[in-house]
Amino acid sequence: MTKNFLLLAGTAVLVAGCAAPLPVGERPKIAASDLDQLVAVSKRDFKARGIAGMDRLELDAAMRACNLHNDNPPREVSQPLEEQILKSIPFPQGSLLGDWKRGQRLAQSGQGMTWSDKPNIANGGSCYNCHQLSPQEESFGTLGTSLRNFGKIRGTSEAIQRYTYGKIYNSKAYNLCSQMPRMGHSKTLNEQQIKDLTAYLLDPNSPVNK
Amino acid sequence: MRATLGAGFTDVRVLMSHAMETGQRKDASGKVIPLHFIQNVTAKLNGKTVIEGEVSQAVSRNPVFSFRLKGGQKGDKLELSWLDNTGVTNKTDGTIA
Amino acid sequence: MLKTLMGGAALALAAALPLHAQVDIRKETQRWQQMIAEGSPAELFEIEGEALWKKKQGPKNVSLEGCDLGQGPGVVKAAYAQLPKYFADADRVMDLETRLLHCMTTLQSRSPQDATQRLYGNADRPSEMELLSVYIAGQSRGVPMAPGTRHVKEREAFELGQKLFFHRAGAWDFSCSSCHGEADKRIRMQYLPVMSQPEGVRKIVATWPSYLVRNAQVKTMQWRIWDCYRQMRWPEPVFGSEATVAITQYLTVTGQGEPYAGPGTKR
Amino acid sequence: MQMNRRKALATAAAFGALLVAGLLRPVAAFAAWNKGAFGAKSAGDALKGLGVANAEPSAAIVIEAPQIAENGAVVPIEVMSNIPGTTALAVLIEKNPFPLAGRFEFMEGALPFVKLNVKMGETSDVRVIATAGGKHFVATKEVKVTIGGCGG
Repeated sequence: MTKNFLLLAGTAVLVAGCAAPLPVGERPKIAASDLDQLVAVSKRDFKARGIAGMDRLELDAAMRACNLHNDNPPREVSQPLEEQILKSIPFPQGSLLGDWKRGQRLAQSGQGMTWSDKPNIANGGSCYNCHQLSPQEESFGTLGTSLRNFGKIRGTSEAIQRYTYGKIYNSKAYNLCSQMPRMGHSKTLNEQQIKDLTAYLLDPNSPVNK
Repeated sequence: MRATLGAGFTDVRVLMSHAMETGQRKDASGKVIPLHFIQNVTAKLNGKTVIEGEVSQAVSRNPVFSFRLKGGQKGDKLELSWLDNTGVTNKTDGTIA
Repeated sequence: MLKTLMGGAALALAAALPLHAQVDIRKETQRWQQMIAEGSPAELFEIEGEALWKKKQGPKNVSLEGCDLGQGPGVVKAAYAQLPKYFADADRVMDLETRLLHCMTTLQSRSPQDATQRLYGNADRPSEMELLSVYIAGQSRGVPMAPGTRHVKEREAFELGQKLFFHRAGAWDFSCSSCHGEADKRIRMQYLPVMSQPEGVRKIVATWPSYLVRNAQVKTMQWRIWDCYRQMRWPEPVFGSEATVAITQYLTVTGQGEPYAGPGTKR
Repeated sequence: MQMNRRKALATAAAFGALLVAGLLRPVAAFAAWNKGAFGAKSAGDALKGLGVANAEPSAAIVIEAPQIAENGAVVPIEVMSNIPGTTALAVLIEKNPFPLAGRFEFMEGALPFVKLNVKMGETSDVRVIATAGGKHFVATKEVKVTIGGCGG
């Protein structure tokens, strides 16, 4: 597949006369063949470095579907995948609420998972990069929704704990093409860390809910 | 250095290449990089000192200063010099354009 | 040191009154951006870059002054504003950095290893690539950005870049669009330009390469893309690869027409 | 040092300005650096070191600085005094480990104006002292230093 594409690219010719305007500002439609091309190009033009291996360029069923449908796949595509992903989340037994204070530090830290990070550093959750949480932290991103009063609004029932833990572990279980990284699935955060973040979001004593 | 006539004054902008080390930074091997910064900046107009500045390590790396001189005429001679904490000194001359 | 600075910032903010109530964050950060651009030391690096452009190097002991950046051998005036473009001698689309590498390995007969051994410099010693790039880019000040769009390969590069821009992969499933796809969004307190739209990307392509105040370094567009992919948790893009040039081509074509106003000064 | 001199000279050349070779000049050509004031760890001690007491608040000191800096490595600060007879301006960053960042004396021929870039470790008041006719005046402005980008 890779070879094929490369050969094709090698046979280009000059455009004669005036060419149609390039589709500036548009979002391109991605066919299955385009996706194969993009995977091939990324495997050719990127290289493994440090902890960032080439396996990161492989697309699983979820990311394939999102890339093919501009992050908006039809329900018949997304629903079975979401159900499948939800079943794959290894929910721990018992309470899912860890220590909100540790969770706060995780929410603040944006480190980990890049090729310049050492393998055994403590990864952060990068939460504040995209979300508002505690009113005391003014430097928060807005790519994600505000999580201010997350637990105050929802309570701490078992169902809410499961949803919160599951969403952090693998956001794609609830919204296939969510832009939020799959923190547990990608092995960015471990079980205890996700519990701590769940507590940060739900614990009534957490500044998120004050 | 760039010196241009403004509305009733001459704008003088000067760039300096200097690390302005705070003495708190560490190099790749973990060794503390010693304090190294410009301490004095002097501006002279036609040979006469018009500004004498003293600065600290808080000035940013590769310092950029702007000053304003009264009046000033095209062709007037400007001289900017600095001295750092290790005794290194440097001088730039220019004319008002 | 930088890390310490940032840690301190978080604590200080925590103690302050609600910032959103007091000031227009967007307006004030733009004012900071404008003020650092006015007091920019980027020119210091242009001068060093010019000296390197004229420095005789390599087995043939020749300078890069005979390098054809697209406007004829040795022409640096307005060359950067017309890149990326297709080069017949290499039969591919090249951005500035890729073309400079080409000239180092052909004109100067340097080995690819020699030319690429230190692509990214540091505050104490910028790389040859970085210094050359700021010098050459500076020679396009005021010239509207006009990358090549007529050759089939230039068009293919645009289309590949456009698709790559939206392609999600990496450990965190990010594409360029994850952060640069929606208007008025921020990471932490920094507003993100929408790079897929002309109004979002025009000023961006017209100000790289740039001096970054956070580490006191001059950096090129290749670096910008490389560091984005690092933070996207992808593997490392190969310097000057077709994919990186395609993204630059896509962004530059999208932002074409903007008079070049760099080398810029950025956070 | 060689490098520095070459860069400074080349800069002058780039703007078509006349240039003269840099010379190693005797230290005596510069005023003594006020070690006491610059080495002070509080703004109060720094002011003592400068001999400033009872500075009077003045709206005639104009501090032009962004209210938010996305990075503390470069915070541009422009200071101007409209107080007649101003002969000196001092800039202090209250929360820096060594608050005094700079002090400038303006002789006949210079306007009491300076623009410089400073490092700020954290959100802080910027305090400016103007000296005119042997009296001292003060104005302050807060600059918030924030976390930008992907959290470092």
